[in-house]
Amino acid sequence: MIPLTYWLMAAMLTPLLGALVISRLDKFPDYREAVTLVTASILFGINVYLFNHLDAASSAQFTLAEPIEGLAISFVLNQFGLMFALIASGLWIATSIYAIGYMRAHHEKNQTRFFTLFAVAIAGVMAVAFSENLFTLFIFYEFLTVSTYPLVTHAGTREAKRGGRKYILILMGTSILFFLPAMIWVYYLADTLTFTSDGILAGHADLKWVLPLLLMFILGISKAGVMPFHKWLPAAMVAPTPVSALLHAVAVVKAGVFSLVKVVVFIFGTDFITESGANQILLWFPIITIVLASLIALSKDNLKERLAYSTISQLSYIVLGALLATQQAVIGAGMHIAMHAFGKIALFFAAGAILVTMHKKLVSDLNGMGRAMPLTFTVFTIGTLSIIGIPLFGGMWSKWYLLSGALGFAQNAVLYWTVLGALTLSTLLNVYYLLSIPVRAFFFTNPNYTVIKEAPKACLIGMAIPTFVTLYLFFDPSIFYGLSLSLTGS
Amino acid sequence: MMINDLILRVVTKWLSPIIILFALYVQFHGDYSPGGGFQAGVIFSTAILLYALTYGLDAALKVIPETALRVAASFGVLLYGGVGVVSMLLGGNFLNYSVLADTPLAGQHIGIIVIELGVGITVAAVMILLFFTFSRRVDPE
Amino acid sequence: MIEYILGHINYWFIIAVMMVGLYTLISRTNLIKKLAGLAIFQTAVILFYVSLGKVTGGTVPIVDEAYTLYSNPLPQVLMLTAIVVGVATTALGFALVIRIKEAYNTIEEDAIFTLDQKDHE
Amino acid sequence: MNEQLTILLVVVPLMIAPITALFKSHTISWILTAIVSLTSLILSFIILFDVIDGSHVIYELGGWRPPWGIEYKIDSLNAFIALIVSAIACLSTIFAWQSVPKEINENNYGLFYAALQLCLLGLLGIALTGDIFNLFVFLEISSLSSYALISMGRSRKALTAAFSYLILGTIGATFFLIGVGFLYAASGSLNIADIATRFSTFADMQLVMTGFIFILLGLGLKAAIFPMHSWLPNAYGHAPSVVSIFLSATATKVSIYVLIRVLFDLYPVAYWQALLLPQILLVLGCVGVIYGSFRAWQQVELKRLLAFSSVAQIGYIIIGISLLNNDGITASVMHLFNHALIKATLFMGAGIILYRTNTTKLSELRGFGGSMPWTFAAIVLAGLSLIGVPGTVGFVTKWYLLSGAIAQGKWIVVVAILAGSVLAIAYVWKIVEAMYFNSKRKMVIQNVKIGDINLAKAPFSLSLALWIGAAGCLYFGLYTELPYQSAQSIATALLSSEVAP
Repeated sequence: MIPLTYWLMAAMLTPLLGALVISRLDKFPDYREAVTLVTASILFGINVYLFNHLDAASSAQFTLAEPIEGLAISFVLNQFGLMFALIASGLWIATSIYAIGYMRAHHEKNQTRFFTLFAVAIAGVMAVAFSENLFTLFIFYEFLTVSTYPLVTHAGTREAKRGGRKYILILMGTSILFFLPAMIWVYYLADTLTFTSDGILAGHADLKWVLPLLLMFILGISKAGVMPFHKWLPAAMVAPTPVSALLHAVAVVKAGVFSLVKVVVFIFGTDFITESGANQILLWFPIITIVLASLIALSKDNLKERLAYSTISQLSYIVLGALLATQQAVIGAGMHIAMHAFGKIALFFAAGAILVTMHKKLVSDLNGMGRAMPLTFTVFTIGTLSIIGIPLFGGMWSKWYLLSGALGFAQNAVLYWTVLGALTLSTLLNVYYLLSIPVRAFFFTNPNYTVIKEAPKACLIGMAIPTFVTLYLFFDPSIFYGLSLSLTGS
Repeated sequence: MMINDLILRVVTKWLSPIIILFALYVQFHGDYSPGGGFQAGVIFSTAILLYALTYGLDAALKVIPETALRVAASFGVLLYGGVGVVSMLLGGNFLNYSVLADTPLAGQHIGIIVIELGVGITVAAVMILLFFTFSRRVDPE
Repeated sequence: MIEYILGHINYWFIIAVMMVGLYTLISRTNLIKKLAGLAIFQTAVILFYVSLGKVTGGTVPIVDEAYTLYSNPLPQVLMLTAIVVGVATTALGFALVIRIKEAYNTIEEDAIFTLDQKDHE
Repeated sequence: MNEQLTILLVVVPLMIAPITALFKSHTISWILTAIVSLTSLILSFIILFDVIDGSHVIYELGGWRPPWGIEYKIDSLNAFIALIVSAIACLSTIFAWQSVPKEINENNYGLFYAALQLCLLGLLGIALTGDIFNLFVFLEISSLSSYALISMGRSRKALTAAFSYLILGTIGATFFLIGVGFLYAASGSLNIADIATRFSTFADMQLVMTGFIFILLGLGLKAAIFPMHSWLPNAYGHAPSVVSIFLSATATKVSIYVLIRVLFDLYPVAYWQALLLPQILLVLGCVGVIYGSFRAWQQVELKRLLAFSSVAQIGYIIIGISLLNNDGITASVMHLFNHALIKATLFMGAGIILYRTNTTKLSELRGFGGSMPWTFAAIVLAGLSLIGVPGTVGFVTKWYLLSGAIAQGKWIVVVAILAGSVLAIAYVWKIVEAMYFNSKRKMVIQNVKIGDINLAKAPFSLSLALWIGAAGCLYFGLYTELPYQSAQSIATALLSSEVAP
């Protein structure tokens, strides 16, 4: 019986080891991709093992280093983190399969570098997920930014570099300007940074400091894509589609909202925030982001950009849920991390499949394409429906909890109606800007697309996985519900 | 830059050995009376400088080749450090001359004379080297 | 007052020498003259130390039965080292000036400055 | 036995440097230098572990008892500084193997390495000696050899830079000497410990204060404390790569060490507190941080940019000293180490760029980062340390500095540190932007002989040294025991001397 701590270590070391092996296999693409798949599967297996042994969670903890007394880089097995780890590692498998098809069909260069860094980035995600304190989280938050940067600029073109510049400048700049000082401030107030279920600030900080502090966190954790620091995400769409799919629908952006939720729940504590009333002002950030991003998405003709803005809008649902600070809303926020991940990755996969088979990037070029690529567009439709929150798909549950959380929000009547209005409006806009795509593809006719010409097989397999999971989650969301429950302290 | 002045040439020939002798006097009486390696070295070097000024650089280089000067400059430092190291090897602290001979007094004598000799050699060599280097580098205008 | 000035006459001289050195160092643009100023400045310090060691009525610090009062020899010994440092500094300075002359063909500071500006463009 | 080891730190370079000067062959001179720096590193490690618990090693030179003889009194601060100096010397030596043949005239190899060893000798001597005049001599040994080393740079500007450094450095040293003279006139002693113990007997004399001011001015010049830093950017900007690496990481640090000694061990803290010196230093430090960072941001040439950033980093160290509490001094002492590591790494990066492209102008390096990804990555890593990103060494010092400032309620310092960090982001980003994001243009390559393959690849020894440095930035950012414990023990010792009568 291996102690759980070692499993926890393995969760972070496996992708790193995998990266090491992958980087040596430049000459053998088949083995390289096999190793990627095996690593992804092992990692997923480890996370499943951890999930099954969650009861003994308190004992699984280890410290990597302690540069300053009281500030350690340490990791702990926790439910919310495990949820994130499960999603990321599970989808890594799907993405790897998909990437094999995509990268080969697209004749990308430097594929070894791609697969290596991908594994490294996943290691960063694991570290973020299992962070024991805010300090550790911050370090690996930055690590994730840096390690995904070469993936964003993978193409190496001028355009890719320009996108990459924005990516790194916004992500690192805000985190150093706002996140870091806010963290130091918290440490100064509370003398600790360890994530604690009721928050660590209550009783240590004056209520008036909550607003500026929390504002700094919202601005500093720009990976969550809250406006005004959201521009990096559309900029990052220059990356190859598998990167956009896993990193910018799942790993990186979710690391952002994950961090924000952790800060809100485990550093501030929901009660403390409600007490301070700071959220009544800060809620405007996600509200505006939700509506504005939806509107911008509407205006984008480039498919990936439209998806990016849709992501920004959806991420703010999670931020909204956290800031509402009611039990149901926080659970909804946690679940939305999972639900949105599966839905959005399916959409990205489909977009990539269209790009790689038909070489089309614009929404307006998709008319009638459903005839040629029925499977791809089925996947797209299911992803869309899940994101909109229609029953029969997993996405419904997180919206359900978010809405009921919003209904339970009793602090401020104006805000109450605004939140409800924003949620409704954005759902309607969702329907419009996302659902219009499969509608165009299936119901418009275009003489170019009569013969079936599907994406590479590997891509299809990769796409199928999140689609089925989305369907499954409608009938059994208990896994993610259970893991999100930890956010409420029970 | 030969200077064909008879008086200068003759005086230089006479004066140089006397200067050198004086330098040696200052050098080896340094332990009892005013004097020592620094002064002696500079005085010694003036003899060569004087020679070079009257007879020219090439002639002076024949008397003391530059390589010899470089070796001498290094040797002086080594001699100095060597005494220190020897005193360490004999069980004293660095530069503790007392352990160099049977009685501390004799040891101090030996130590100071050898040290000053090292200093003198280095100073003389470096002074001459400086002069040679500069005068070779700059053409007389 | 007069007594005070006369009683410290050596220090007044030293200060004068020091200021001459510093002024030359700062006001001249010719590098050789700058070095000369530097050397004068250092010399002032050496004089300062040596006059520190003077004990009124004391004699040369060589042990002899005829005398009991000696000047303090330590500052002089220290200055021996300081002189060596000074000579080394001056020599190094001259070596640099020679190489500057070779590289810029001038040893006037402002001329060098203009040449450097030209390089920049 | 350990007592004898301490003197070996000085004796080994003293004996080997003159031998090195005689050789013309690069290989032999390099091996000799490597022996010297490695020996010093090992020795300083042994000594540091001996004294880290707060004990002393005392060595009387020539067997003369202090205060008549020269005494080496090693506590953890001495040993720590010696360790920094010799560690950086080792790194520079590794770097020198392939860099020196390219940058230095082949007739001067022996002399170059001899000067490097002498510089090391001087710096180690300063770090060890307990006699203030002896300290002056070592200061001048290291300074003189560094003037010579800097003048060996490739462009003719190196000569003028070395000259103005020589002038200012000598003025600084002479001021220091005058100050020591005044102090000697008052106390009749040159032994630091001896002066300190008898300080109260002559504390009222005007001489003591005059001497103090002269010493401070002299050290300020040598340590390039704002506003006496004007020699530094040119000197480090134009020196040969190895020299920039070695000096930027050690020379100013050692001068600051002397400053710490003077402030805490020679003069009682209460004495200069009454002179409002902490406040003055604090202001100078803060202004230095902001000014240095701002000027760094304005630079268009990599090495000068780094040199100006050194001015800013010295400001941080001064701030830490002026805070006069445990955290502040810990931060300062740690930053001596951390900044040495960071700056050495960055200058090594610049050295590699220079090696391959013959230029360090940012405008001429456009897009070059892509051609040397690993070198570039190491530069970025060290740049992040400069900013103070958690996980790197820079963060650790800034952390202690901040907590020291907050403990004293000096919010203006907090603001200055944060502003300095923001500016650091700006100038590090400027490097990244220029080297990586600006589109590649045709490289202007100067002075490259036909068939020169330097551009193709960074040589192994250079990359090795660079990555040792970069890994150090990361390692000591995570595992801080060695610098932290040393700094802690030093801070305790320094502050306890304040309490003692």
